[in-house]
Amino acid sequence: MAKRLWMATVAGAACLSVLGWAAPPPKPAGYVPPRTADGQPDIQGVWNNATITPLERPADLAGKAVFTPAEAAAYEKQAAESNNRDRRGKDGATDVAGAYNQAWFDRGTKVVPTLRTSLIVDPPDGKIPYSAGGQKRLDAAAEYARLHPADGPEDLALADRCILWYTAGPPMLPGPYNSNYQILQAPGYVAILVEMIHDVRIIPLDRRPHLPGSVRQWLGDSRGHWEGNTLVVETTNFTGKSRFHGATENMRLIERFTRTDANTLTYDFTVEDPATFSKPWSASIPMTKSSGPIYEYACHEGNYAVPGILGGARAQEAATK
Amino acid sequence: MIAAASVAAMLSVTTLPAVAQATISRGPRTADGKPNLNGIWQVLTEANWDLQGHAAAAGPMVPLGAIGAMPPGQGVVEGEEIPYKSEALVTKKANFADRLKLDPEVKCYLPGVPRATYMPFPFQIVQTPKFILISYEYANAARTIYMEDPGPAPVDSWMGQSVGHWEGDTLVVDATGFNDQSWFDRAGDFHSDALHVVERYTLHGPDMLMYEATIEDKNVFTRPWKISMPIYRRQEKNVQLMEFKCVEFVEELMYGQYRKKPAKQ
Amino acid sequence: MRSIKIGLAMGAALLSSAPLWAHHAFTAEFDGNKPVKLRGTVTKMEWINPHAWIHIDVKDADGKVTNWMVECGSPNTLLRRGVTKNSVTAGMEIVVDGYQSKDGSNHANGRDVTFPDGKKLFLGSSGTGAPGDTPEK
Amino acid sequence: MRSPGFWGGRAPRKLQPSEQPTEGSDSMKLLCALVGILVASMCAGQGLVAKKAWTPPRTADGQPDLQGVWTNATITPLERPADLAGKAFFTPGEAAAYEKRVVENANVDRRRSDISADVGLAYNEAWWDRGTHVVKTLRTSLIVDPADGKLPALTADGERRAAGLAEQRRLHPADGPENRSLAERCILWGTAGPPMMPGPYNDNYQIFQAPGYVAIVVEMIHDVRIIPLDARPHLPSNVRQWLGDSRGHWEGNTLVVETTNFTGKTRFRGASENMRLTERFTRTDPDTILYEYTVKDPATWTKPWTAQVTMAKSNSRVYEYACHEGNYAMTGILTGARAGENNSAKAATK
Repeated sequence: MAKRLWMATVAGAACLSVLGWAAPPPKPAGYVPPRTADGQPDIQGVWNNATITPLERPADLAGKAVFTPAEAAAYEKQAAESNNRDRRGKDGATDVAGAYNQAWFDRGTKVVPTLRTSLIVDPPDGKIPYSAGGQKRLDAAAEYARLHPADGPEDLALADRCILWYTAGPPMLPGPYNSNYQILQAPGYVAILVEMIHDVRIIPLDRRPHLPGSVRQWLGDSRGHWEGNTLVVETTNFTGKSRFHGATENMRLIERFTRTDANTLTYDFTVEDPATFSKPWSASIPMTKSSGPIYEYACHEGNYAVPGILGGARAQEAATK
Repeated sequence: MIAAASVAAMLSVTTLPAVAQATISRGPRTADGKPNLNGIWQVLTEANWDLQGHAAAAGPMVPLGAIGAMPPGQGVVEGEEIPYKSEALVTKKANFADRLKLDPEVKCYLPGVPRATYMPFPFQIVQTPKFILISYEYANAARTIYMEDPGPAPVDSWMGQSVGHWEGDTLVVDATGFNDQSWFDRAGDFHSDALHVVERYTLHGPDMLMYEATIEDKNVFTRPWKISMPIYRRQEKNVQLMEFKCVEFVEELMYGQYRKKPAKQ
Repeated sequence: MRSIKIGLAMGAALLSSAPLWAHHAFTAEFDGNKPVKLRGTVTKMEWINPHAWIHIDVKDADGKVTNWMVECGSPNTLLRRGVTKNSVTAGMEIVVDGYQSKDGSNHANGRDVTFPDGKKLFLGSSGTGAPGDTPEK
Repeated sequence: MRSPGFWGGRAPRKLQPSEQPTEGSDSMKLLCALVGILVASMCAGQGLVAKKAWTPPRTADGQPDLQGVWTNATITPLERPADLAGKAFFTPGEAAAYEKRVVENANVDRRRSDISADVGLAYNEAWWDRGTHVVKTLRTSLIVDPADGKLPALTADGERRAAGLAEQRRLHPADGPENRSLAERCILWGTAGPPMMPGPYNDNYQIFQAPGYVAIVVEMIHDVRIIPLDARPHLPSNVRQWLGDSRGHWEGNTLVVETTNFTGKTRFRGASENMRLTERFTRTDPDTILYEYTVKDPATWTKPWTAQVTMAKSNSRVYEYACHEGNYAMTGILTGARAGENNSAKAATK
């Protein structure tokens, strides 16, 4: 019996490494999460993933994977200063990009508790491993955006269009404000309410098959299961329009949610898309328990910005003629 | 051994669709002992937009905005893909591209079979031993299911000719005699006048009918294919079919150009 | 004597009180000033309601072929008399005596449709020989 | 249906005494009293004195069984012709003579010298099915009340509306589809009504009964009337339907159906949307349903009126009458009207 268990573990580990789940398993600090009535590890509550740690490691930190506590504090101080929008820009363009007072922002003030210098933990350089093809598409998209910044609404960012925020992802990345999530669990389901654009991810746990391949959704199609105290969610069926760091519609995402202490939900994800990335890559973001509540973020209904941006572009074109 | 058998039984039960597991009640019976299908029924599915699984999409009419958009559906086709012959698939795609002009539903034409079943409108079954009437709210379409075969249909028609029989507790309807004018959905799925549909209606408890239709048309498909979906009983107090005589609503569309004073575009 | 009088009176009444219209006013669609006599070959028969339409190819003196559509009545009436979709087939030669449409298109009503030998394409009249004319036993 | 002229029929040949409706007895007695002993003896001779009623079979749930395919085709007109004033019933001999003459006159295979009339006759006789018989009761009109067999006088409002509609038709015969009749538009036929009136062909109905419901499939435009029998209230009065909203109940062997909630566009003989219709279906023998209806619309008529049609059992089927799908005629009528206007305009500029 013990031998078989050992073999299963080895097989599982092999399987994980094949799948590229190279994220270090969360420290089993002896914390045992409570259980829901139907026996799921309880990850319910309102969580916030705001952090100043960037997804990719900044160039000037190349080779440095982890801050010392002092370095982290210095970094946090510097970030707080440079991010402070109450400090006016040096020229008009910079100043207008600052948008509005600091009070409106909520990016967090801390780096992640692991003191890592990037959210990406694999590859070790903390960078997204673009393939040549992926980089080419990314460059082409950038060039297109330069030539057609606001020809029509489709040229604007998904967030500008009120279609999808990075906080919803998936994967769910921290944003400049409202990086809040509420998780609810019911028998057979885990639901994640994303504050931004009131997106809800309802993840069935019954191992049903994915939607037909012809069906493509902005948030993809998620299926979950529990591995010990970790909720593992696999998402496919993305659209080709989702644009997550240049990924194609065939991107496959594995997310792992583990409650590592009463106030921390460790969120790890691995992205696979051979058409875009030379190898799978992984990131780890701690989510912190928050008192909530989640407020309504109706977006499209009051989106005066789209006519403003398009009208502005038309006015600019008329002026340059 | 016994344990193994019961485990196997458990496994097979858990692999059945949830609806099949719900067949505890055989449902009500008519005086002649048949499952009683009388009542007002309606599907809750997006099959009318596209039988196959589909993501939500914008509609063909910009002014309609979200009202005209296509709601997403997981698909009701067994095996997901409708097995078109290659040239027929071209027609289906052309149908979809030009659906505003070509979809018979746009013009309030009779829905045909099986589309009548999953239009987003209720229908009423009036069941008698020799004849079963299905009255559809959409376009006041109607079909009589003959429980005794009246012989081949003399001419082709939109709703075809339906002959029924009971296989155990399932009403099996063999439908032929169709013209080639109706579609299966708004996605341009179509058929020829060789269409042959076999429908199966099975009560699962008093308030749900399981519906299956096997579709065969040698001119269009490489093999027969099947759709299935539950149909639910409408249970509002005093529920009744109301009129959806839509001809009046399409007169401007179809004849407006011939008016003495055409409306301004 | 009395009944004869009544009969005569009734006939007059019928003529005066019974405008003979079908599903729609054919006078609104077809032009009494444009009588046509077409001899042609059936290319298609549309057994549709509210009116069946016979499509025929008509060859003129120069050999030019024109396709005409000929409007008839409700097929259902004929179905009750045993007619089926096989009763009219492509290639049949028929003669149509009718009126052209007011809009000048090649549509005519089949006021009288016969075979070239003068026999009517469809036989039958109200209440004679129809299966439904006798009560169900 | 703008054609009140087609009263086709296939009435069985002989009327049995027991076929007479009990409902009709009072008015018949009154009529007999009014027209004197000669007519009264004629009535008696035709068995208008009710004898022991035939008992219809029952459905499994105990309803009198009206099921089957029925036709109401008849040549008897709604209103009594002027030259039959005072004569409510034919003798069997008179009926036969009348039927012969009407069938001969109606035969459209006989070409007419009046070109307009000839065009109007549309197509060969084979396509028609107006029936060849008068109603089984041998009445000279379908209207039984008022006793003169005529529609009662219109109210002032009814007259005003009728004149307005006539004027509208004269000025705008085919400006657009809504100027044409409901039958031409494939919206509603007189055979569906309600009340269900015979037309020039396909006057066929199939009645289905299930616990709590009577359903009537009308061949013309596949209309289905599903009549609940559970005494539920009518639809809210702001909901108006072409076929109205029907509720039924049994009074003995008679199905009584009350219909309200008509649209103001239904135009049944000029009635308003407040028309209230009571229909009575009584199976008087295996092959006959006596169908009687009473129309109440104080806005249109000075008093209610009642008509009777006998429906005969048929061994035919109800076939699909898809109408709108192949309605090339609507285009033809409108383009014909436009062509006529263009010609007139050209003539005027010459």
